[in-house]
Amino acid sequence: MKRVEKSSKSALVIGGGIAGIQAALDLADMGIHVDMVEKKPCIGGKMAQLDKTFPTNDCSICILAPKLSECYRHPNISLYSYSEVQKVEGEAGNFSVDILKKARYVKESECINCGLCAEKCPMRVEDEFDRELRKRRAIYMYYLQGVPAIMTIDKEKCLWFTKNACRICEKTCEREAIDFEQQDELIKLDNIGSIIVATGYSLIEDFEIDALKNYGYGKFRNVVSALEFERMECASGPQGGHLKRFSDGETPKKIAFLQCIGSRSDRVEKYCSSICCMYTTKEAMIAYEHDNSLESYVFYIDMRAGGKGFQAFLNRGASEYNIQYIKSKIAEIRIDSKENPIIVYEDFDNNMMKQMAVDLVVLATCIVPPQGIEKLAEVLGIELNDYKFIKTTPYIPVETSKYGIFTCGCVHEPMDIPRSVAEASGAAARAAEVIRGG
Amino acid sequence: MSVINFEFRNEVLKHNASLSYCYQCSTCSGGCPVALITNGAYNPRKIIEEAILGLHDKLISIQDPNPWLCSTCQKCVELCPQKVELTEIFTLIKNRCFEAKKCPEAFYSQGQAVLENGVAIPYSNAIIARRKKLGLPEIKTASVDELKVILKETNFDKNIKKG
Amino acid sequence: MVYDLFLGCVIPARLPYLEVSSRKIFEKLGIELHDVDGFSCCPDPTGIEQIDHKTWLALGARNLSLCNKNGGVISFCSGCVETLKGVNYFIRKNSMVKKEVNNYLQKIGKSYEGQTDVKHFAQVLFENLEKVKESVIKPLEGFKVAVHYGCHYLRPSEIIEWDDPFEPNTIDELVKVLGAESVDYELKMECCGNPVEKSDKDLSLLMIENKLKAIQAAGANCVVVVCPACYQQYEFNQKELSKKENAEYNIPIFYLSELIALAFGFNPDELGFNFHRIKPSDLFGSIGFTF
Amino acid sequence: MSKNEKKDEDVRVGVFICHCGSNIGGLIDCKKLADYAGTLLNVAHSEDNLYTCSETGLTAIKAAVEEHNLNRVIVASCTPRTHEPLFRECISDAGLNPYLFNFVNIRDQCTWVHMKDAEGAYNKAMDLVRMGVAKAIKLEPLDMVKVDINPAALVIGGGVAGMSAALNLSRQGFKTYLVEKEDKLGGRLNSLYKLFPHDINASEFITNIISNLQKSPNLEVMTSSKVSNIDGFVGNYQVEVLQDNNVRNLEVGAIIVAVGSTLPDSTGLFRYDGKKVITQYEFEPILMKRELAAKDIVMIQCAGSRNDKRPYCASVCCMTALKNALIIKEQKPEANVTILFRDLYTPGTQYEDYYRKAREKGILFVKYDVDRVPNVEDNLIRVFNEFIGDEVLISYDLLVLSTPLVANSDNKELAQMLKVPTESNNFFLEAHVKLRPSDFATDGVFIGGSAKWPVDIAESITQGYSAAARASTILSHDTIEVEGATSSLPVYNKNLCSGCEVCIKVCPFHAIKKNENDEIEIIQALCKGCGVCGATCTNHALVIKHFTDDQILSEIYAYGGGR
Repeated sequence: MKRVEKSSKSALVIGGGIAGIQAALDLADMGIHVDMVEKKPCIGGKMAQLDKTFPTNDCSICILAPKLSECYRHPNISLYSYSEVQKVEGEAGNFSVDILKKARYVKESECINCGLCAEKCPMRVEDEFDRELRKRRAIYMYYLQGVPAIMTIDKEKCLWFTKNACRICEKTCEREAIDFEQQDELIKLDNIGSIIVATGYSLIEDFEIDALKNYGYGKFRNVVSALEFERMECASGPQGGHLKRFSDGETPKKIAFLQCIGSRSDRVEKYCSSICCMYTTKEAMIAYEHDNSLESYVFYIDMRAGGKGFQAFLNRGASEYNIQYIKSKIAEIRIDSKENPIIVYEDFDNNMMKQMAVDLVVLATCIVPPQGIEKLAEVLGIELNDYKFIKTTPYIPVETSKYGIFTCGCVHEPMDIPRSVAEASGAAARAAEVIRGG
Repeated sequence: MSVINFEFRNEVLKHNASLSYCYQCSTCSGGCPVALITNGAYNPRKIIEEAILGLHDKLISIQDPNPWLCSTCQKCVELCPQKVELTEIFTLIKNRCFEAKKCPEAFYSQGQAVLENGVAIPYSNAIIARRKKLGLPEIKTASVDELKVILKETNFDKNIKKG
Repeated sequence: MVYDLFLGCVIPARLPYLEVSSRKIFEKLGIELHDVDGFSCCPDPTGIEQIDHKTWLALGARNLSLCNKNGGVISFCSGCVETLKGVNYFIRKNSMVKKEVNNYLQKIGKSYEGQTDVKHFAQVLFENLEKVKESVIKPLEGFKVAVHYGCHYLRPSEIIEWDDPFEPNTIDELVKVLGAESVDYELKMECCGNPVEKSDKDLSLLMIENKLKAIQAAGANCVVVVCPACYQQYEFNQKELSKKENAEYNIPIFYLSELIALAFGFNPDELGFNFHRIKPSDLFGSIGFTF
Repeated sequence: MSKNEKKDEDVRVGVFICHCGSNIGGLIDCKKLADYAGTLLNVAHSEDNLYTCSETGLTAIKAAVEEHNLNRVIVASCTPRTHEPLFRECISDAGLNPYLFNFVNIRDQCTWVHMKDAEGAYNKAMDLVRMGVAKAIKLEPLDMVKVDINPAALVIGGGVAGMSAALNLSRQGFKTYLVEKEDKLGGRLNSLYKLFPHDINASEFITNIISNLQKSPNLEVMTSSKVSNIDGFVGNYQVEVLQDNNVRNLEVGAIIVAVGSTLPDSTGLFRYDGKKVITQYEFEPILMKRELAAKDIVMIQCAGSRNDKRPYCASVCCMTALKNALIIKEQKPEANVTILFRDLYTPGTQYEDYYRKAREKGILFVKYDVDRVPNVEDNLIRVFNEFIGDEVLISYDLLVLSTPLVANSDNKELAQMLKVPTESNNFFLEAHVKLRPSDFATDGVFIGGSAKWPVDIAESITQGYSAAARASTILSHDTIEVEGATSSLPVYNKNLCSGCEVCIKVCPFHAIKKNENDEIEIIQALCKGCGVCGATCTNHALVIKHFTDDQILSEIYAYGGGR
């Protein structure tokens, strides 16, 4: 029988979220070398920001962390974090790629992430990973369990780079890992057989806050987005896992979850974000576990629970977690003198109008294509669809418009983690096919 | 109990296609000031659903919900995530009610005033005097005969005459 | 810039004193308004349009066909503005509508192609905000104004194409340059309820009462409006409500033009404040606004 | 510790207590627990970490092994299910045999289950750690079992998922067998007219894939064939296939299950009669042959699903209904089409667009409630419409039921052959719903398509590829290593074996047999180390490596002797 020759060609995986990680691991386990590029200082993507995951309610970082380490330590994977793809040339079977590895100003070989430098850093900077719900320092670990576990200096905010002062981190670091002289590095990769694009998604609030103004997002302190709420619930989040509202630090007893905020709308995005019905139920469940006296109200248009065990999950939410599902889209939000959001909605049981004051409103905001997708598409020479997601071949969602370049996960359509993971493996299979000359 | 009437449904759709996009999310009713005050007795969403189902009797004869309670504040139009042109559809329905001679008295009186004077509020002598006193110019309004030509063409002159 | 002036029905034939202040401030700002003969009712978007869309389009188009000034046409009434803008909207959007309308106009030897631009007088004032500011000689100190935009000044935004349909600021800005304070209040963006009066008087009263309550709660000492329908709703119903609900509603209602005229230094007597049902004189006294 | 135990100088245990964020640290004092561990016999080092599994935590372990030259490592944290492999790998990186690691579960089996009793949880955690240390002292190095891999694959099911998997594997260069029980490939697609959302012909679509399959040199398609028996283990499966009464024996390294799903019996459902009241799948050929006579067509969604009997959404029915409704409008613009639905399932970009298109084309959508299902009469359907709070009547001359996809009745049979589980609706159950969607817990067996859960064409294809990728991670290697903690019959115990064969009977993995010398032999690659044989062996002849009597007893003593 014919054995598979070990291939000298590598695969390039762009994006280090769960989809990119799965694709990289599968290829690596097939004995194919993988170059993995992640824009952020650490891999992990959106999944690392989640508290738990539906429908199993596994702790998200707990089930992700082993994969992060595996990715980092796998002999067949070269990880380029804090890096971006700049140029792609060639065809399927033989691409050559330029990667810009941004300077961290920290020696990867020396830093052991002891955190002393960050403790001493005088700068306070909005923490992107925590959705700006807390401050980090100008030298920082992207997130607690981040991989690689290496500090990064935020050039835009660091006193040395902005005001030619400080360098306290340098003085505190016993291992002399700080290197202000470090330069961005251009890395050229050749003999890339196939490319997988898995750069994930952004959220509508990252771009057009205006789309959310009827809900007072950004104006009312007790109106938060779903991803912010994940961080609020998370043990390693800004509230240390103790759910409090920002106006007065009180524990919310009554939360309204508003669905389709920006999604399924002719005014913002026409499409359905696919995952909100489920993660909202999960968030409400977790909040209930924080405090069993919690009442949750989910305002929806259609409950969409087609995935495995999803319907049962919703049923559990209703029967065991005090979640009320109300078919009604909320038009606008006012607040009362105590900053409690006030919601007016129609009760379909009797077509009467109800008015309800809640402690907190969580907006299931719309998934949108990731920042920089247009530039990346241009670099790769692949097409985008009307919504600026990656355009895929009909019925073969892992195929882009260019042979040899595959995709998986939310970068081509909003989807949940299981589907992203399956697609990642699917994309890996196709990439292997190309690399092995099939 | 009412029977779905595709004929009337299609008639409304023909007049305003935006109706078809409604998926009954109730953003309109949730934002409607009259719905709130009447606790749902007036309900823009319900009127739209009845139009979708082509329920001619409910809309024109029974008028439940009463379309004349719409304050034309246009909030629903601004808020609708599917850009359904609700008030235009309501206008069509109310126009039908008018042709069926089923609309509130006040509309007849205003209509008759326009038919007879060209303006909704005729200039009383007192007002004319007051305008002089305030140093305001004299107003020359439209020739009623000229307007009547148009109002005849649109059948307004007939429809405005009750029963 | 010269504008044709569309007066409509309510102001000239029922509230002429509002016309006075309006004409005076435009004169003061050096913006010429041209009176046109032969206008009919706009017609009322909350009346005629609701019972006969065709007629509404035809008469509206006829009115617009009479305009020819380079600035287009302006009106002191939000209802008229919505009708005239609305007629333009339908005629410009849909050639079938344009054809149908012109078939009617043809019968009276007229035609209209949708060429006339329409503006609300408050829009023109905002566009001349600096001029307004310069002309203020008597800042309105002590005026705590509850601004009521009214629906048709803003919505449908696709037709009106002016200011934000839910978070407007033009009139607040105008009020501020007059030296008055604009007081925010709950229900600020809600409807005054006037159009509902035709079919349900009590409902209409309830709507204005809620507004008045909110305005009182916010500590405003007067209301400013830019539409005669809103004006009547506020001005004519307070006494009745006070009787009915044995509450005390006695808050003076100003037309935007009246506030501006005061700030421009015109005397209350020449502005016809005596015709107001709720006399502003008490307010002037209480905040020491003298002439 | 009980006093009579004496310290073994060469055993140096390191204990790492994980906070797991607040999962553990939120309830008990991990610092204190670490200090306690430090007091235990043979413990040379102990510390607590916020997340021991994070890169930072792992670095800490390696550093400690070096600094305190540890030769046993204990992590007390979440669960071995997800994390044991990680820590084993970590200590082998540090130069220790991976089996010198011992996992103490103080989250799933302690802080989570005793959420309401912090003190009790802490005491239990102390016991667990003490027991863990006692066992660790007795741990012995073990070797992983090396298994040769046969680089060939079997794909069971010739539907779109199976075809995609087979096509990909063969193109990767692996000998691939595609077994289909029907006489032709295509599966469910053979019963469809057009495919949503691009409205292309199903038949053309299949023909296309099949022609690609024929081009592939490494692929052997076996139609009218049924898998009748499966033996062996990862890398070395022996499969018996019945091809019209001839037995074929295949040898493969990996197996992909892509048997798809089936249609439910619709008798008694909304007056179903197969004529005036039919299912979407019976409707397809009518549309294909352009034989639509009806003018008033009504469709009912969730017909036989999302109820107590089948508490799930079959996910493809809404789109199927939309597609067929649009075809009706195309073939018969004057037709009145009404879709009675509960929640319309059109997730993502293209499907929501499709729903919008359907509304645009004048298809009428009427919502109904599960508590008030439509009442079907001769020519009339009564349905309560909560949107107007009143009953509406719809006349119909054709009623089409959107019935769900259901699990194949013979799934259980196949599941037993493969030693894989099924879930409550009888679909196959993957290893982990979230992160291992294409794997089974059994090594070398994978899953894709509607056999796992109802999915549309695009997702079936993706899952087919996905399963292929997972299979390829095994097939791409000459050998792989599998679990070394297995059952064994050590030479020194041979004489204890009475040859009663109870172990052979009880082994759920068929890992024990008697060899030609009539001696008990354990196939290491098959053995999962579950311990059933050891527990039943009356003479204690069988030893379960990593769970020896000595190790277990020392834990028990440590528990009893602790206070």
